[in-house]
Amino acid sequence: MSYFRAIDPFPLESAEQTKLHEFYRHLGEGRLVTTRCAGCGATAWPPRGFCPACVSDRFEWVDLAREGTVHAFTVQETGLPAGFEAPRVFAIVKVDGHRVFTILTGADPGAVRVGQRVALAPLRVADDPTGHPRWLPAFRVASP
Amino acid sequence: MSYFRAIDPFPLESAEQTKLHEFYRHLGEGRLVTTRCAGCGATAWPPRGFCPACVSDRFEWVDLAREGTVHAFTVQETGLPAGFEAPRVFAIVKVDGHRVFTILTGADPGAVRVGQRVALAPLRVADDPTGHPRWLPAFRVASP
Amino acid sequence: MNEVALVGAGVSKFGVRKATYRDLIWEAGKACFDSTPGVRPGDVEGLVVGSVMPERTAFQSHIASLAAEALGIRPSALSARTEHMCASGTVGIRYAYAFIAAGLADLVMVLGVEKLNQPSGDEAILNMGTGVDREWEAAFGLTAPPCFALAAQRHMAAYGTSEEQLALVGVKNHTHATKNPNAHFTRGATLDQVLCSRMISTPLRLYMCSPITDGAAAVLLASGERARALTDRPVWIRGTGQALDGFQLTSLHEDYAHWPALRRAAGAAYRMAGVGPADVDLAEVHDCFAIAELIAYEELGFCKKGEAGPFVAAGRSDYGGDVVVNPRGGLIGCGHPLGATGVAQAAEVFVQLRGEAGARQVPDAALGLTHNNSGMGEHVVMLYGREA
Amino acid sequence: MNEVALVGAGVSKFGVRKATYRDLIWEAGKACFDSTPGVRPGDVEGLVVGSVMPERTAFQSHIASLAAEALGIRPSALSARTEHMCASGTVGIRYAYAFIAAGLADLVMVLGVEKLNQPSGDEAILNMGTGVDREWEAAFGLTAPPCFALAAQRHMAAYGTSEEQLALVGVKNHTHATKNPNAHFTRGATLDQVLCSRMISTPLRLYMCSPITDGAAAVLLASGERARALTDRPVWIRGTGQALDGFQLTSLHEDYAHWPALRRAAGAAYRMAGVGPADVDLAEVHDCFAIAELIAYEELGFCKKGEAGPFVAAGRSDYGGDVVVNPRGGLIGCGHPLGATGVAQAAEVFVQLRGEAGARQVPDAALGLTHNNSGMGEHVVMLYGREA
Ligand SMILES: [Zn+2]
Ligand SMILES: [Zn+2]
Repeated sequence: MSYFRAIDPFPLESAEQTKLHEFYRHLGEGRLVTTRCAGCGATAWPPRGFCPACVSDRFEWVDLAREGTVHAFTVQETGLPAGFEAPRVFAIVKVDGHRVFTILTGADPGAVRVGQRVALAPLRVADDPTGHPRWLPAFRVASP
Repeated sequence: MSYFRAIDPFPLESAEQTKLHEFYRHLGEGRLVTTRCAGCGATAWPPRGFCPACVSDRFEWVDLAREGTVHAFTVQETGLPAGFEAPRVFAIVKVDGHRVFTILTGADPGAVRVGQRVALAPLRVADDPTGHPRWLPAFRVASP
Repeated sequence: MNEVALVGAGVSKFGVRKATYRDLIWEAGKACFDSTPGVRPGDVEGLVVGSVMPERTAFQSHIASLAAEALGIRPSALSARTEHMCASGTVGIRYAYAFIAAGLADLVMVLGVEKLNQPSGDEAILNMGTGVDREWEAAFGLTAPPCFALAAQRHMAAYGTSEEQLALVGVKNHTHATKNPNAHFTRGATLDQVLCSRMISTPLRLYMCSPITDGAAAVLLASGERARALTDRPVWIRGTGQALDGFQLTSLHEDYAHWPALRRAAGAAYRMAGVGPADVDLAEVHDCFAIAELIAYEELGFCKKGEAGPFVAAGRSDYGGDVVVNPRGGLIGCGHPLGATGVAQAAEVFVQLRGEAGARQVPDAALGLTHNNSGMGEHVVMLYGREA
Repeated sequence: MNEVALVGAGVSKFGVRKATYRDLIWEAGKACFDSTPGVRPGDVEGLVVGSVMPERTAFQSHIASLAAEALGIRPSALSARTEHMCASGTVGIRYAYAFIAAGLADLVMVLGVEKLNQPSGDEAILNMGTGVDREWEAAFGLTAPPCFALAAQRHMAAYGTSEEQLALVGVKNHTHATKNPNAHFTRGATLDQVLCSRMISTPLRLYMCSPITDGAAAVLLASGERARALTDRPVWIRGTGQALDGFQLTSLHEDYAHWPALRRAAGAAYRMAGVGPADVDLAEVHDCFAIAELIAYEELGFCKKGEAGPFVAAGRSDYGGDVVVNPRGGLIGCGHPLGATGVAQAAEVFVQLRGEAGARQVPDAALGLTHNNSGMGEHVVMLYGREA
């Protein structure tokens, strides 16, 4: 007896699987949203279902800008996990004052600079085991 | 990107993988062996590479009987892990004074009794990912 | 050694949850903070998380740090995840307890969390095999039910314990769970239902077994001085004991109905607290299977060896009896989200000893016990008291 | 609070091992018992095991009980597995320490073990992604190297730290490892080799990174009285501190070259021990990547912020300098079997403070420090002294 199972590196994004599913639905529509606490009004990144400041678990979704600037980055050339291609540009992007961890797609790795403008470019990854589409909040170098 | 890996429920049995590989080689040849401590002479089950009594890590392999008696058993009818078929007779078998955990193959689950005689029947399971054959120390009801 | 008390507690809904590990952490964490208005996440000096298999079910390790971030806790004294299979939560409580008792921290949260029903149902069962020895046991397809079935077989043979007596544990705990809105099962069960439920591993039937459950629970532990400042009803840790006979089935007592490690763990806890089994008002025991609750009665000293069957049949472990066992519904009724179980037991003792348990309140509960096993030869016991 | 000391220590060979988890446990356990002739397995009251991912690499949880069985230890006071990613071993030492300090046990073994190179090499790297947030980080393919690369980029930009200075950490630690027969790498490395090794994540090259290593380590902790009865050279735990800034990269200090949590953890440990950075003779710091060792010099107070590059270049962290950092070869030279690392660091401090470190002995070592991070915002520090 021997058999195989998926080792799935992506989040479970559907309403059957996570309280934050609206984030992913909006992302699939090209919008970057996050949570604003209904208790104290604090906006968080990444989205959260509990506010440490006021201990509320009620929130609403608000839009963030679809553009940001590179705060820090590195280019991984080797040693990536199986299934992820090199070179890969990992970056922290500032969006509306929040730091967003992401990858930069379509960039010349040698040309990326701190301070550079980048735009949201949602990345479709493998569907989940139930066939639900999945998206990650990737960015690309903004057109000049 | 999505891909698959084996979830392998069996031990790694080759010399590349375990200090106890001789146990499995002997088992594949129909012999049930275990370790005898070179320091104090204690015989262990299951085999061990370290003796708690005398803190030695030297040992030699000794043969155990190929027959034993049922000390305790249960029949699992549902809820087995994927890939393992029901009904499954799990048993503790007494062999040369040692208690050996095993399954009884080829038995009528309703006819198994405490005290019944059973015989070693090494079970070949899936090869390891390198193609090395693998065996488990299963038993079957002994012929009268 | 400093005094240590529970000052807050909360649990998530238990069940097959449409939720991530983080969602469950938020739910239990919020419930715990809601129970302790004097404590905000920024006040907590340490966080210990009991969890068994996020590596398998969510491809995620490092779950203590994930939980700290989720709850907005910035540990300044202590951060750890503990794992001891089904005892992981209580082993986490003991970490926080020792830190506070030694004077190394004053206010620590212990959270237990497990999301077992993921990624798929049959993988969930396969994953449970990680709790026994892969090489010598799990390779045969062994998980917990056949282990405890060996104990049940032996208890029936040696003491005449009946299938009906085993079933009465299921009936009691399913019935208790009807008064616990956070339980996995809330519809109760009759004796017929238990006896006619499908056979899992002879003689244990479905309703004599705990289900595969998702859930989380959290408690706040404080030093004596801090506890008194935060609440006028702290719940004090009075004693604790842990003991192991062995890991593999073939290393345990030859008679699988005897669990000497539980007797030793309980003895250590009773001695430390200066109490005995007759002083216990309620006990949250580890009924992963009905037979475990019966043997726990005996090894904890609630009845003599071999008399657990008649003990449950006479109602002596229910309301109005000698000791109320598993008022929240136990693992059979509430479910068993591994890492969360021990913490949820402590949370139950917390509300019971404060008189806040509502419809399932044990009258005038002053001393509560919790027990976990993580195999028939591995046990941990805690004693909590209304008085220090 | 009771005094606590190390009274024994042992490590397995580190490397890509043809061995199971159990084989590695036997090897480190035997080495530890061999160092302490007065203690046999039956004397040990508790066992804490630091381990991160046996669930993934060996489909095995419950590793503390497996280890107890393998070593013939029957815990009567304490049994637990701890996980805190790369800090798991030290978090285990702190569990045993708190138990003994609180008077709850007198003799406890802490063992760390990891078999990472299994079942396959590329799965091993994928598994390392369990250390970061699955949903917001690991889903992009993130593992540790790019995280620390962000810190290196920033340190170079802000302070003029050069690629050569980063490389010198690799040279030093690979060179130290040549005197440690248990190290993963024992052939040393020249500056050219490090600077010409392949790029992992800009600016970190292969020889500036710790490898994927299998191994185990064990130490024995005892109460003051027991320690003095067992040996005339106990190694005392003098201080400890742990602090977290956050888990996700986007929760840490905006300047990734600043690690305030390490400064807080070290400050707590120094205060508890009543010492300062100038008193430290040797430091086992968490050089998972060369930049981590440089920033550790600064946050531990060995040099001022921004001056770590010149500090290593001047040999001030080597034999003959201010403090010998990573005499056994560090994570870069010895390897980094996650759960084993913190315990192996303690084992190194043990032999150094007893003057038993042979060719790599730090002259007259009296005070030793260990440091682990499990992310740039999560740190734990221990201080050990020859005198109580
Ligand atoms: Zn709020
Ligand atoms: Zn021996």
